[in-house]
Amino acid sequence: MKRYDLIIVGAGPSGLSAAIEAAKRGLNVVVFDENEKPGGQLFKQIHKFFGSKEHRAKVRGFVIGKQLLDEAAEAGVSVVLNATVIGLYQDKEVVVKMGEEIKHYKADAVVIATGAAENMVTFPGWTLPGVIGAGAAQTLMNLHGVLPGKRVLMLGSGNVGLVVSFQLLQCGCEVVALVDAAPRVGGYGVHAAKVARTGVPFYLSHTIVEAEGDDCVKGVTIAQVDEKFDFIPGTEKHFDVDTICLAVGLSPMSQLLKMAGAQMEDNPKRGGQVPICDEYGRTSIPGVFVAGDVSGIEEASSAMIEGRMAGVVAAEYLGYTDEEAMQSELEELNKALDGLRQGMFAPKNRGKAIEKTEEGIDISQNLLKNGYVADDEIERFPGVTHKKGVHPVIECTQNIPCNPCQDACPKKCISIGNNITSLPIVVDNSECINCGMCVASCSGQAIFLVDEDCGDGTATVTLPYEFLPLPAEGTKGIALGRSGKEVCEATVVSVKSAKAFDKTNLLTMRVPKEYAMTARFFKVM
Amino acid sequence: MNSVNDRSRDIGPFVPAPDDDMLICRCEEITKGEIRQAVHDGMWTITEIRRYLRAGMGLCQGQTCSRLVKGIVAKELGVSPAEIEPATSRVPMRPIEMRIFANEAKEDD
Amino acid sequence: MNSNAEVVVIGGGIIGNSAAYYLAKRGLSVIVLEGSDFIGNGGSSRNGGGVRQSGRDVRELPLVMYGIKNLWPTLSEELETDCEYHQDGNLRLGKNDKHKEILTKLATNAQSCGLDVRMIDAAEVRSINPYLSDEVTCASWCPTDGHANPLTTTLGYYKMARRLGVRFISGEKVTELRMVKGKVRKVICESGDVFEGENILVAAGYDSRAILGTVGVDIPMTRSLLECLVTEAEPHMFDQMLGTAEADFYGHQTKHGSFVFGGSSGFEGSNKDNGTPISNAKTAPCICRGIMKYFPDLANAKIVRTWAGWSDKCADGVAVVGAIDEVPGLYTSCAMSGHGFGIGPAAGHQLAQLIATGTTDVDLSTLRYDRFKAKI
Amino acid sequence: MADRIDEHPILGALEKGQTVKFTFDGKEIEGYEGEPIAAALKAADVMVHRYTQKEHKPRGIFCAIGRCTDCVMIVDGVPNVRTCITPLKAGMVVKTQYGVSAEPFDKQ
Repeated sequence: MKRYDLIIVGAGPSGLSAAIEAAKRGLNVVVFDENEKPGGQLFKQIHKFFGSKEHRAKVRGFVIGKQLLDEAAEAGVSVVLNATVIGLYQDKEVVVKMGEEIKHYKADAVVIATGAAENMVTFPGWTLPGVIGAGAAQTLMNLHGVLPGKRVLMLGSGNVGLVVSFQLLQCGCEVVALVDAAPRVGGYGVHAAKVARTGVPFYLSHTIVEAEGDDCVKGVTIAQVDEKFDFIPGTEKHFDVDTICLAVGLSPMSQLLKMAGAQMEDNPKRGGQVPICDEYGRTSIPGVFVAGDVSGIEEASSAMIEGRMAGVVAAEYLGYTDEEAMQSELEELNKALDGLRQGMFAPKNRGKAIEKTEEGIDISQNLLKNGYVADDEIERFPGVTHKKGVHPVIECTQNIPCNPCQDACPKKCISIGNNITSLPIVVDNSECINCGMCVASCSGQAIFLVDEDCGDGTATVTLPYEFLPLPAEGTKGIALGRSGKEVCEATVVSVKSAKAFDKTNLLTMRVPKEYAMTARFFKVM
Repeated sequence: MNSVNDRSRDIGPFVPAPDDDMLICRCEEITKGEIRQAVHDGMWTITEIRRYLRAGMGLCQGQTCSRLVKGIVAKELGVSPAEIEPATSRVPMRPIEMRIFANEAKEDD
Repeated sequence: MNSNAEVVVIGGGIIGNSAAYYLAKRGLSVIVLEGSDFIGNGGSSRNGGGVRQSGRDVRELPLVMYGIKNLWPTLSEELETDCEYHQDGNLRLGKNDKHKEILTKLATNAQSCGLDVRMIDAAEVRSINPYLSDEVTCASWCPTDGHANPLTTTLGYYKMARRLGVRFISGEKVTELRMVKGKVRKVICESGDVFEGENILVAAGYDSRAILGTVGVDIPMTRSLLECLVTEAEPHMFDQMLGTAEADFYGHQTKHGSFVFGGSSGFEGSNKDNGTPISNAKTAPCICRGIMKYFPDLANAKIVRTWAGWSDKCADGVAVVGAIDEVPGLYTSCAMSGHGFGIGPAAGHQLAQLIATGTTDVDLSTLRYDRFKAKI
Repeated sequence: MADRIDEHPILGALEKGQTVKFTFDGKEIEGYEGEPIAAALKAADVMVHRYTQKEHKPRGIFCAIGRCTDCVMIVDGVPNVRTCITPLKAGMVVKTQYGVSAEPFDKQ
């Protein structure tokens, strides 16, 4: 039987990362993935990633996917696609379906990096065509170039629900509402804010009463829920939609491990049924390792580090690296992972209601309830300052591990400091040259360049704009506020697209100066 | 792993609920009411629910409904879902045509 | 909760559950102890669903015929559970003269017990089942055989027994039986729990050997790991139970539309396991190849699940069912040798009668525990 | 093909195979070779892929990655084909699946 040092199941961020580290250390590695394309969910992630440089921050997910593939190829990893691992048997025998046949392989070590599956909720009509998973929406629009629907209601305000809502808007769908039974937005505030300011209403403490339609979805009714998640009569709202998108969490896809006889546990903090493993992914079966969402739901950024860890420990297990070298490498990786596991959204804070930022500032309650920071709340955050001339206004109001903005400014106007989760501040007496790098580099699209008083009664606001068609200079339209409500008329002054902006166009609009601090989106008339 | 589970413990009577006709297992079209009734018939584990009702035994092998079924069974038994052991995972991970499963590549391939 | 009962049944499979049900129906108090976490977790849930008489050893034919005549036809109503019993015959298929010889011998033996089973030619085989490949040249045909759903049948007995007040405890692994004043009485469990029964029925598959051993009774048996698989639902094709002369595969199409097939790689007696009945990478492809030789039309049917189960194989290939006379109060039904499902309702029924009244409708003497004699 | 994204603000113009014709319940539809059958159907506004065995309820795309199997149809005579992961080829005959059959329930 053909034997490899290491067989990896799943060519997503963690699997590829594990493969790269292992192959670099001399292991003979093969990665099997059931999909036609590698990269797992990375190829559906078209937003810029958070984190710092070592986490590939501000690089878009699908680009990271390509980078990982290139690195894997360079390291000599063989990635086999359309290869479905149908079983993990005793003695680490892996049976793979490829084309019209099955193949048996043995491995001295196995890394399971099979990722996660979407959770579902039930409501009358949830089986109607038109009710789809958020992953399905991403697959259709980002991989296959097909609109998932024309009028969509999104259920779920976690990062997936928020990010996919934005993606739907980017490909021209109308998102009629973003609904969550929870009383607070679950995902990053910046993800919520960029959706809210386009005019998508948020309905927290609401959920779906019923999907309507005979053969497919024609409409949906939502209603408010009380603290026991029971509907409050009389609060029903109806929307005409053709698509209902469900983004209600993920569960580890750990079946292969259970099949192989690994000890499992039900761990709600990790998202469900997971193998019992140590911090580096060693399971109860010697030589079988795990990395990524399969061992606990997190972000792709942490999955990559977990993958690298698994690659390193697998290399040590098979004697390709010594224990000392492994320890020092793991220490480094631990630091990187630790960096990501900080802030309000850290795994340790899951489910906790956080009232204040690390700086002691009250969290915007409006952001949590409606998806945007209210105009009267925004001034209390350190990135929001006022001065003459163009200057950055950083509407970053939650502690998340992310710092590309501080490196983006060639004039060092923005500072986060050593603590990666700190809120960015505008450095006193710094000189903004209106280059726009900060706007384009902010993964949360939370930085604006504002000239509050152009001297003629107007102000200019430069905002990140990732929609088509790009409005031409001189286009008249409406400026929308943070809430997505119309605030004033606006005219496009310029639209800048540069390679360094990586598809984030900088749209500058002119508004009456009293709206300088409230106008945050441009809508073509 | 084995834990003593006395199936005579009183879990109260089956009380019909308004959402009993909610479909839970999409593949085999099993409703919430059927699952709840099965618990009262003694099917206290996901494995027994599967064998008795086919919930989670369809084409998707329970990938969509297992979490939902678990929640329903746990609620009916008055325990936390974490205490309910999920069903065993079985080969193949994805449905596979008989002719392909039968077609093992030669050793030297 | 009372830990004493008139009968303590060890093993929550189809035999334990059916015996418990029939005992409770007769008014006896019963406790059932299941070692695993799940009711019906051994061979009862892992077999191919055959309810057959043809191909059986003449020693056990009377018991299985009793069940098919008296119990199976009304079982779904009795258990208020769809047991999916189909009595549409059994085709045991052959492809060559050697197969014909094996099949003819089996048929002749069964006829001597009064069973309607006969050899048929290729044309008649195809008139019964038009989907069979041209390779099939003969078969034995037993029109009163059939199949049922092992999962719902086993759990249906459990449901009804529980409804009649039988106390079931799962995860309760029995380690030892103890004598009290010349009778078997105490049942000691791994958990430390102790149960007492006026009568004790051991129906725990291969584990019965170790349990019976604690009171000095040994039934010569081995266990082998048999494997099955199931396809997705397919359009309805046929209702017969199928087997082959060489036992490459056996199975049927279920009411659901899926096909359940068991089969063999030839390594069943020596396959490795990890302490649980685990599938072997070699077996399912073998079963698939076996099936396709007989049913080319099923080549595109998708396999959705495979599983394995231990079969407790008796040294002489036939079950042990009845009272263990030398240990008063002790009964067993074990070493079922892969025939336990079809025979299960009858075994449970007759054991219940035996325990309750001391008599049986079917003569069980050929299935006695002490029938094993050395070769010379 | 109105439901196609011709140009995406981030992904640009997606690379597609050549245009091919196939039939859905006898009606000719165009799609791109190699894309999932389900994507081609979705772009042509086909929502219902099958009706279920027990309740005869409509189903369509749900997970789009080959897991949930809700989108199965009869493709070239074979039932239960997961259209979301089966590449489209010219001339494919795709039919709504009723239970496990191509025949509507009243004709089964």
